[in-house]
Amino acid sequence: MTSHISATAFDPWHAINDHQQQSGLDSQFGATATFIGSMRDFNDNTDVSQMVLEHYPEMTSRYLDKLELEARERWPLLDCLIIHRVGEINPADPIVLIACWSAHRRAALDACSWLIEELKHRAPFWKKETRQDGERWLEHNTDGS
Amino acid sequence: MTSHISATAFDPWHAINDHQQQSGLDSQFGATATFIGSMRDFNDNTDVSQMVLEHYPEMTSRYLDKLELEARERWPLLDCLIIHRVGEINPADPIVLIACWSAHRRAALDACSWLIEELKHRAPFWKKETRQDGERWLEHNTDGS
Amino acid sequence: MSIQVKFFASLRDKIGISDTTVDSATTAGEAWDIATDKAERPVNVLVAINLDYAQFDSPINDGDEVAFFPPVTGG
Amino acid sequence: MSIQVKFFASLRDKIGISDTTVDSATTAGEAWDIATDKAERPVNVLVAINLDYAQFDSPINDGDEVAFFPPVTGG
Repeated sequence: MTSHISATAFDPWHAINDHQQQSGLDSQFGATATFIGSMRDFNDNTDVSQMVLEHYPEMTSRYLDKLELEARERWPLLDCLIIHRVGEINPADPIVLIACWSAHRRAALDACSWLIEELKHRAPFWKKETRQDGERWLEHNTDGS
Repeated sequence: MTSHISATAFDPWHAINDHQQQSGLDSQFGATATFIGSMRDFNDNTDVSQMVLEHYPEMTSRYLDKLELEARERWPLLDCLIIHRVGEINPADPIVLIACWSAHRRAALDACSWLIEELKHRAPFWKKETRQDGERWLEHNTDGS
Repeated sequence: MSIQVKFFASLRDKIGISDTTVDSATTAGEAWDIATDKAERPVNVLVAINLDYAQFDSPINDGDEVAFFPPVTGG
Repeated sequence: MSIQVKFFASLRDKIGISDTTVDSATTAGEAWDIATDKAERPVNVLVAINLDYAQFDSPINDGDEVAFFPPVTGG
């Protein structure tokens, strides 16, 4: 189980693969579910050229760990990885990565889906978009649809 | 949108990354959800040393395409990738890969979860396990839990 | 008239036939009976006609491909 | 007594303070009033005491860290 904050761009597939290699759980897990949230260059009908992701460092670390722990209590997970970007983010950059490993599929799928919803509602991160008409803090998260 | 059958081992993260690079959809999608099903060396309290995956080739291709099409009708997906192994499979080998890309998270997550369930119930694949006491066809799929 | 009949996985092993042709049959069930010499049908056997799921009483036509197989276990 | 008070994101920009210390306060709301000179509280502002979500009327103690921020928008 690992969660961390990344101040620089990361390759999600590389990160997942690395984590999986190091876990030594090969042939124990039958299911891996992942979610990657990445930056779009378009929001609310407006082009977005860059984004700054601010956070409350001590509290985010604490909340990512807390979310992992809660997920493990709810589902029989073998492993879990959460990475979240902060700082200056460019279009197409991954912002958040969640990966869950379990013996059978429902645990990994349900935990992954739950983790991204909880993270979006509870972890103290804030996005500021740079648009043609200036910078703008996002006021609330989308409902996912 | 692509689905294919693979008679040889594949690296799921590499396959997803390749597909994503070639899609040209960077910075359009904000969400990527994936599911990987892989072979465990243990089932029903017994060690499993190998597995053979048989299929009904014309019908599997047809059903994977059909599932993708149905998923696209139900959710606003930007892209979708399905890969399924057949033939001789070793512990830790990926068996199935599902990846869904969408603008917002719920479409990708829900489509991914739906696709693996539908595939498990409808696509004509059959697993035969090799155990210490011989070969054995699996009689039914697990319910996921 | 020529109907191609296929059996897969454990059902093929049990029936002992992978692929055969029957000359006349009006339903999938009739094709089963002719191809297997009226072997008992396992309760959970699935039927496909021309690559789509069907029933034992579904009609078949000249040139059709009828397949019988056990519950699927992929994924 | 020393309470550390932090403001984040759009709320920090609005209030114009990132980090300050107040000498006495018994609740998070009192810490807000002292730190901001009784600025109006935006309706949806969130409160954390020692890195856990709390309420404006939650009690605070010497050495606590109180943070105020807008709805979170990460992920």
